[in-house]
Amino acid sequence: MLIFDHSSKGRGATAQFGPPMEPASDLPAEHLRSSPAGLPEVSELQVVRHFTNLSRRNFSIDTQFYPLGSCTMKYNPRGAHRAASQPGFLNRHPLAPEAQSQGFLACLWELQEYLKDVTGMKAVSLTPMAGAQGEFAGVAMIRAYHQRNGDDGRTEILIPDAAHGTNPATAVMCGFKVREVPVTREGDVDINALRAAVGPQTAGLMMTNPSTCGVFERRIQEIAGVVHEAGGLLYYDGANLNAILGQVKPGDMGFDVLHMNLHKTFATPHGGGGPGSGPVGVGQRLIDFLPTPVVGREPGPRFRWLDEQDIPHTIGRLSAFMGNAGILLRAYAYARLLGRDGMYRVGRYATLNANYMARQLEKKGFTLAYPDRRATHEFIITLAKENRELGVSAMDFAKRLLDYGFHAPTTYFPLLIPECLLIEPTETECREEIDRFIEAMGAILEEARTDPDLVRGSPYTMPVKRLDDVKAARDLDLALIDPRPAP
Amino acid sequence: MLIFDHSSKGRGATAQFGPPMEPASDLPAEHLRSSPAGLPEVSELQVVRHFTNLSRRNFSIDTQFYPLGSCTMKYNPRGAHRAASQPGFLNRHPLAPEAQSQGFLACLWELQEYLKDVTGMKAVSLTPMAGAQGEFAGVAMIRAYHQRNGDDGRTEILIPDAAHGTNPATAVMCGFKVREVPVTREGDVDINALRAAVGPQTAGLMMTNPSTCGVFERRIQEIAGVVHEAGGLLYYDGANLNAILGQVKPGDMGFDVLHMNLHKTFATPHGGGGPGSGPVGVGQRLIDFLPTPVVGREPGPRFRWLDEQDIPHTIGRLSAFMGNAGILLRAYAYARLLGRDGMYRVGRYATLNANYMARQLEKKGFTLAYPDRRATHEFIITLAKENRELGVSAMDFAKRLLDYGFHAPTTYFPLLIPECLLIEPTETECREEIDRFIEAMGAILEEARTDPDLVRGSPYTMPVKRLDDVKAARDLDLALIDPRPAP
Amino acid sequence: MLRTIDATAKRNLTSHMPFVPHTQDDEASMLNAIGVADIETLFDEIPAELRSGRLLGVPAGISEMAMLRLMAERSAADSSGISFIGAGAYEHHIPSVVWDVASRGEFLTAYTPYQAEASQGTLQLIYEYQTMMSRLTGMEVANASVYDGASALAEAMLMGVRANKKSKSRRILCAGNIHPHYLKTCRTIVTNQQIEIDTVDWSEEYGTLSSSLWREREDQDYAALVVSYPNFFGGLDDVGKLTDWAHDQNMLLIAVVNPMALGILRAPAEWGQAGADIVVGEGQPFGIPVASGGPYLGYMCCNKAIVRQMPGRIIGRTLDQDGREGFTLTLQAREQHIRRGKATSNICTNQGLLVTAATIYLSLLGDRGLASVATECHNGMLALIDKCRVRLDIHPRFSGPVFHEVAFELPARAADVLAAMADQDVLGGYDLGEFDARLANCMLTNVTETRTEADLDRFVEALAVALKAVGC
Amino acid sequence: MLRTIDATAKRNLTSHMPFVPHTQDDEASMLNAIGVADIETLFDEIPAELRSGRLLGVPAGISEMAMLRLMAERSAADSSGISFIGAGAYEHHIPSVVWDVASRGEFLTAYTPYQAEASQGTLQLIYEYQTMMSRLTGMEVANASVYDGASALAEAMLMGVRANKKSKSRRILCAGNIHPHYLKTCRTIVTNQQIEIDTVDWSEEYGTLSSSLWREREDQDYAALVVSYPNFFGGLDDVGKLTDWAHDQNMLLIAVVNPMALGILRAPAEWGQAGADIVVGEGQPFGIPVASGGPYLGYMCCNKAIVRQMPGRIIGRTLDQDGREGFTLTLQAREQHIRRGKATSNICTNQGLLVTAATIYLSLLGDRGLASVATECHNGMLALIDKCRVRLDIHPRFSGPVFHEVAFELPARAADVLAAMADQDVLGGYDLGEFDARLANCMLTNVTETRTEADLDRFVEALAVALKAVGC
Ligand SMILES: Cc1ncc(COP(=O)(O)O)c(C=O)c1O
Ligand SMILES: Cc1ncc(COP(=O)(O)O)c(C=O)c1O
Repeated sequence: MLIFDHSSKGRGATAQFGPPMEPASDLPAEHLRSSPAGLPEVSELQVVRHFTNLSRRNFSIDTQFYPLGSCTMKYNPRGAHRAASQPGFLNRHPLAPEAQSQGFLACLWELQEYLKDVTGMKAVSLTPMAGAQGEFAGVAMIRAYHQRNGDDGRTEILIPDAAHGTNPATAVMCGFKVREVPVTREGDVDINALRAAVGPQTAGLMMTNPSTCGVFERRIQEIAGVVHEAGGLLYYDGANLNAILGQVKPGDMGFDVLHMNLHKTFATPHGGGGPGSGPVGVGQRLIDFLPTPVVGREPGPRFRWLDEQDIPHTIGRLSAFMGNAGILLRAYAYARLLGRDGMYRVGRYATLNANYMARQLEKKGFTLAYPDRRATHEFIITLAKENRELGVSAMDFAKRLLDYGFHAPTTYFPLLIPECLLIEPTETECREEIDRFIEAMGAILEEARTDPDLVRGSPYTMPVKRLDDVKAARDLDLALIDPRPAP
Repeated sequence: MLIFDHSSKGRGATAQFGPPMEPASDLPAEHLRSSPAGLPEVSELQVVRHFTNLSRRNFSIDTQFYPLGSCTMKYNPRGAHRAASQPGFLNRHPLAPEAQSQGFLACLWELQEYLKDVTGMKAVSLTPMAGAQGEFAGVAMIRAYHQRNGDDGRTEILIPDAAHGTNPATAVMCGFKVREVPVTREGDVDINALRAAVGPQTAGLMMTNPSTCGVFERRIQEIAGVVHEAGGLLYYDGANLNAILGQVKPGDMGFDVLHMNLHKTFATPHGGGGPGSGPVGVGQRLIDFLPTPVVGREPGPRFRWLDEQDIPHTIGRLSAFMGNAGILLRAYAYARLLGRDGMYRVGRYATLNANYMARQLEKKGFTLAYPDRRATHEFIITLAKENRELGVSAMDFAKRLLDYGFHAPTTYFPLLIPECLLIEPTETECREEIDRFIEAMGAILEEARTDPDLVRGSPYTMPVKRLDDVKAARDLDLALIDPRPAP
Repeated sequence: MLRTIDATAKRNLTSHMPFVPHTQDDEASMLNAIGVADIETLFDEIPAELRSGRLLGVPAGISEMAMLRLMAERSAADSSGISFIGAGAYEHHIPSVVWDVASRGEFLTAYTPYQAEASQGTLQLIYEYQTMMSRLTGMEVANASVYDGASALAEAMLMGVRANKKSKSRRILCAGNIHPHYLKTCRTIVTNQQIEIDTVDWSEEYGTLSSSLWREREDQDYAALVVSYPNFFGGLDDVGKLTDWAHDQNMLLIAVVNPMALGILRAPAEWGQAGADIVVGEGQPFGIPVASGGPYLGYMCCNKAIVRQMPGRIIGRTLDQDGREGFTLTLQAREQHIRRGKATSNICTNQGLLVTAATIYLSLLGDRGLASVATECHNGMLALIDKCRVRLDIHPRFSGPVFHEVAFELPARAADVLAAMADQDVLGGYDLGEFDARLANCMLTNVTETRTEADLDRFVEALAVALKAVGC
Repeated sequence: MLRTIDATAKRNLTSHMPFVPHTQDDEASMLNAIGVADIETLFDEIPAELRSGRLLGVPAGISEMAMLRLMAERSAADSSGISFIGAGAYEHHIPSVVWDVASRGEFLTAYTPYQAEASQGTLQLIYEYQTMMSRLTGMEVANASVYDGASALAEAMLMGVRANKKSKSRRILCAGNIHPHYLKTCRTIVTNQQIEIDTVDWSEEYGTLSSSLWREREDQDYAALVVSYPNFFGGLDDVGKLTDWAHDQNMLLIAVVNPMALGILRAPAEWGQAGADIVVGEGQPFGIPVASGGPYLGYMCCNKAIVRQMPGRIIGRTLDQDGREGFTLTLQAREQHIRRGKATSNICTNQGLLVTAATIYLSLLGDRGLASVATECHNGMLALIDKCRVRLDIHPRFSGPVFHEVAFELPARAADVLAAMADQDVLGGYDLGEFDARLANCMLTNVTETRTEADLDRFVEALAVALKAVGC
């Protein structure tokens, strides 16, 4: 039932608003609503019950293992959530004077410092509101840099073909053309192809390392050399920074600019689709272009906002205020909880879990996409053989896992690996849980062999069975039309 | 799986405590623990996931209609919960000086005043921690009263046989003998039997009105006369005060002392078995005996604790501090939200819902225990006929309701009505929900006729099927023995 | 806006009914189905002269917004500085997980788990709680809570009288150094059943029970001996000897124990030769805020031999029809809803939600965590004692080990000193003059792991200023 | 206790790993299964010279207790008095239900609902949200959020350029009286695609767009006209005329609307003859705290005709294999994960949790509630204007109706007056001198339903004192 189905004319959660009032008489008639909008009219209990029960129709980290590759579904400490929910933070207006904001600004300034250290960058701006906006800021800075150098012919961004969809989409949003660079069968960027692709039109290269193939790009220094020699800059998609947290710094690999996904690496909850936070870090060359606002520190110490007056070449603002401020506070709290040793462990145990799982799945008979490589924090299996021989696809495996009480791994990404599952266990899952997942995968493989229809028909235990996506896109039903109240 | 099954030696939620330390060297060895207790060793994520998933194995008001008679499962406003969770209340030590407690004391004092008004009593003490403790306080006051009057021969408490189990248990805890008074076929106390039962040995009568039969005791004034004439006092079990909130006051009916269940009438959440709060109210005769502490007000106004110095004949303390203080704050917040008009509506709409449901169930073919009476906030159906003719018991109906997504009504209470269900919809349920319940009852009746085994074998959709209670009591397993760590 | 509290009084009743979902149409059609003209008619069995008028003692309703504003103001009025008061309620760190999870609607708004199949969450949780408490105390069994520590002790006394097979006595011998409110509560409750409580005085030197004193009670036929661990002064009585002596005297040994202390201190099951018989106490230290005094939870443990004398709910593990493990209320024949006048107690609603919090707390802490917290408390206390000694020449009143709470002897009336500290927003402790006139110059001060070095220094400074203020 | 921040640095790493559950045995057996000797070996594909040392810029880890204490201190430092600042973020009452339910683990810790069958909760909720937003604005379709109001407008501009079938222009005409940060954000974003933004000035008398001014832009081939409702000064432009004019000029009309205003003000779909084409804005007023600026949510609505140009996630209702209703992500061919470089936007993670809160908020309020809140805000503003007029002879800078926010003209620099008010713990508003030097003596002040009569009086008094302080 939709919340609208609970609605009854005249009902209401009337502890939440005052008695009916006359509309203000000073407002001209042409500015007044002509009829009620048709929001639900329900009691407070109906609201609580409806949405509580809706929540129970979700999988989540708090209820299930959720090995969604590239998405880093790890434990979101409740303490960080509470820290950011302190009344002083929640009630602070974003435009409150700096004198009334020193606590908040101190957190942000320190977070900038930590992020500089873990990335090996020279400066950080926290304002981007998700990974994709961080990418945007980064690529816009690359554009601004070339422009300021009068280097107008640099119209192309190079991107490995395995890259996340936001990379090419971002490049285009920033007015660039995208040129894809192939990846070798070992999962590395094809350096020869890269050499062939660079040129005076190259504004930069966007890549991530470890790559979306779940392996570490071994020749990263060489790649950086090629791009830099061609006059381009290197962009690091740090969505998966957790893989290398405390192990290796993008700045040391030669990257000029990066974003990181605090909602992944720094464990802020994903909220069923956000909010996130995608700070950008830059090396010396791009420092003048950072998006505003940034937090500065003056002797005292006194913290203050830096804006276009302080960073005259800034690419500008990306939001009305300071990005997803509350997520920054959560990330800060998480950073304090972990500390340097805790961060160091993130990459290590995430990697241990992934390698363990990869090997155990291989022993169960699954095919690793890159069997000769170390897994990083994630790895890929390909079910091309199962699909061919048994007619059971990666999607079928994914759906069947739901019945076993596990969220499915990422399916069909990266696109270049057929019938793949990208699996990321994260460091916060314990060995027993990982073993249970491996057992479930083994059991499904057995089912696929003995009763493939069972797997193809799954899931069976969810609130719905497989949905008709084609119908959804064809008979667009994006908002409930009826019942609507009469004017 | 039990939380202990997730345990692994050396694991821990180590953000929550410091590093291992040497035990204090000043403590003599004979005072030190000899071996670890064997608490679970689990990660923070494991704790969150385990208990989140456990919670999902419960029915609750927030997720289901829960028409449990006498228990008043109505909406628990989240605002009241938030109000009581203000830091000033949560962090206030119970022994903080009065000067640092004026906000808290003001709430309690006002709550005392409201409760006096709604019950028609002269004074209220908030300290009892649940209904049963309120009963205890009330009956202890009756005892103290007779004792102070030198009236030592009053050794008996009269109780209608339909009464809640806490009534006789309380009388015995207070050192009284219990004499039961029968209830007529119409649900009223049998006045002739009462007249025959009273005497110089009568300390008092405990009853509730509306009674546990779900009907209003019409001759309450006469009953009060009989008991008072015999020298006894009248105790009102106000667990179900919600039935008459704003409609009629126990004080006006002739009661001398009462308790009320704030966790029912004042909508504080039941917490899976508490906490509750059972304030007592008294008429003039018992004012000197109130349990301490009570909140007093002096000009200023300044609030202060009244204790045995102020109430020298008090029966004394009932807890280490001030009862279930946080529940009192929730009840106070609820009282403020409702106000006088809101309280008035509680009794009225609870009664409307119950009468509607009773009539509709009757139309579906169910037998009301008291078909010729008005229902109050609750009513009873008896499935004696169904049990006889179809072999389907009240318990079977109750269990089958779970499969339909409804919590079962109270079963087999009051004991004198065979195969009964005591049903209390409460005022916060909307008509549609009540209709759905009626439909479900009708459907089960149909099932009972066509496929009684289906009903008898229910529930089917819960985490477990019917449990072996006999085994539970015979092979007592009250705590997990293994695995226990070696010393 | 400008919604003054009484503006709401003017609301149209039928269009503005917080928490009542009925529309005018609903009401009309429901009345119609019942066959009455109005709601008033549904009350026609109530003698008309009894119908009450408006509740003039109750103010008009206000919105949640106005109510929260009011409550925030009241709460702010009570938010004063830092507290070192313990005396039965202790401010420990509460992991955020505890209440985030315990407040989930499915825990918060469920009833007592009468319908086992629809309450496996709560039931399993209580079983886990019972296991944890029994492991901590070393006893075989725990119940699902009683109201609080004080009433738990009263129930333990009643239980002790019932359970003692070797004595028919209705007298209890109780340590004089237990929490005074516990003693008062017990008197209120047990005297109604003609049970007498005698107390044993404490030693002026150690604060513990002086053996000469309790030896005087030899052979006097008591049903049980009650000892507190730590005692009210934070001190540690010789519980081993006391237990053996009690058993020797055919008394049961009832232990009142701060369960946090059991993170490092000896489990009551291991006291003396045979261990304690009944262990009770206040579970508040396990994840429950001090919150003006409640709700907390009384815990209660014993061995299987006497479990049928235990009051309160008990959960058992059993099997369902398909042989699957499940949990259910058991031994209900002890309880009022089955046994009525013959029940072990009248208790019905207990402290379920607090059990939930305590269970989550103990799961997070584990043995290591509990030991760590208890040790930090203890070390903090030692550090404070040291600071007071070095900087102020202020010393504990009693000799002997303490756990996280100590009676300081002051050169002036504790009431005055505490008032002068409170003026500096430091609540320095509990005035022991209220406990016993002999201790009018003593205050009982507590330190938990939540107190930092800076907090302790603040205490010492406030005490220094206060001592000057009262002329020392 | 006495746990200083760096004490934790000394912790034994393997026994003290917050959030990492591995025991030493786990680690050993897992390494064994992999066939390596240690974790270090798993990183052997990384060139050794790249391995980083310790993160010396990051402090040692601390416990949750210490972290919360630190954060409480920082938050306390920022808790100052009462705020009348609006300017795009408004402090409304948030019913307790909103975050109690939105913070449930199943909402809070789920990912984007890619696996529809295991995400029906979030998916249905978003469908309900889409319905509510489309009904409020009168548009046919809403997406599942973009980042915030400002970035929503930037996306709307890009979408406007793509969707305008009648014009190939890459120029946008934008009202000069929109939020200045919105304008800046749009410039940052759209100029990369060679899109130009021209602004139209506002009337010195009314603060609204002067028709003479925008008439000067006739026939200049813009892709879209952007208007703000209310405008940055709280005023109400003649959106009907503007819409008709824009359509006349083959421009799309992009409306930036405070959705709370729609509780009483006209829905954009009904502006002029044909209504707005794209409606965007900041959803923060719907149950989201001002919280230092975020996370909020940008909302975005349009009609079906151009939905394929809309960025962001969109949920559709469909059927499952058994014909049961269900919800799923749809029109994914617009999105980066399918369309990559050809997507309508690069947006991926959006503001799901805030959508959850807003949906619960709107369910609680309904039409009546929203109208009531909007009216209370409005009446409060009128009352404040009146008080300032009567008591201080202070008047609005502009004539004409306002919604819940007003530009006051002061007899001194607003910056100075505001600073003097802040000294009294009253944040009186936003210094309009920062917006435009012509308004250096003006402050933008907001009143919501959370402000009582007493609050307004406090504002007036603080303003009176401040005016004296700056010498007026
Ligand atoms: C590799 C990679 N890059 C970029 C992104 C985009 O980040 P966001 O969703 O925060 O915009 C993601 C997240 O899905 C990602 O996995
Ligand atoms: C009629 C009646 N009396 C007394 C009680 C006892 O109240 P409590 O459970 O709060 O002790 C109850 C509650 O179950 C009840 O329904």
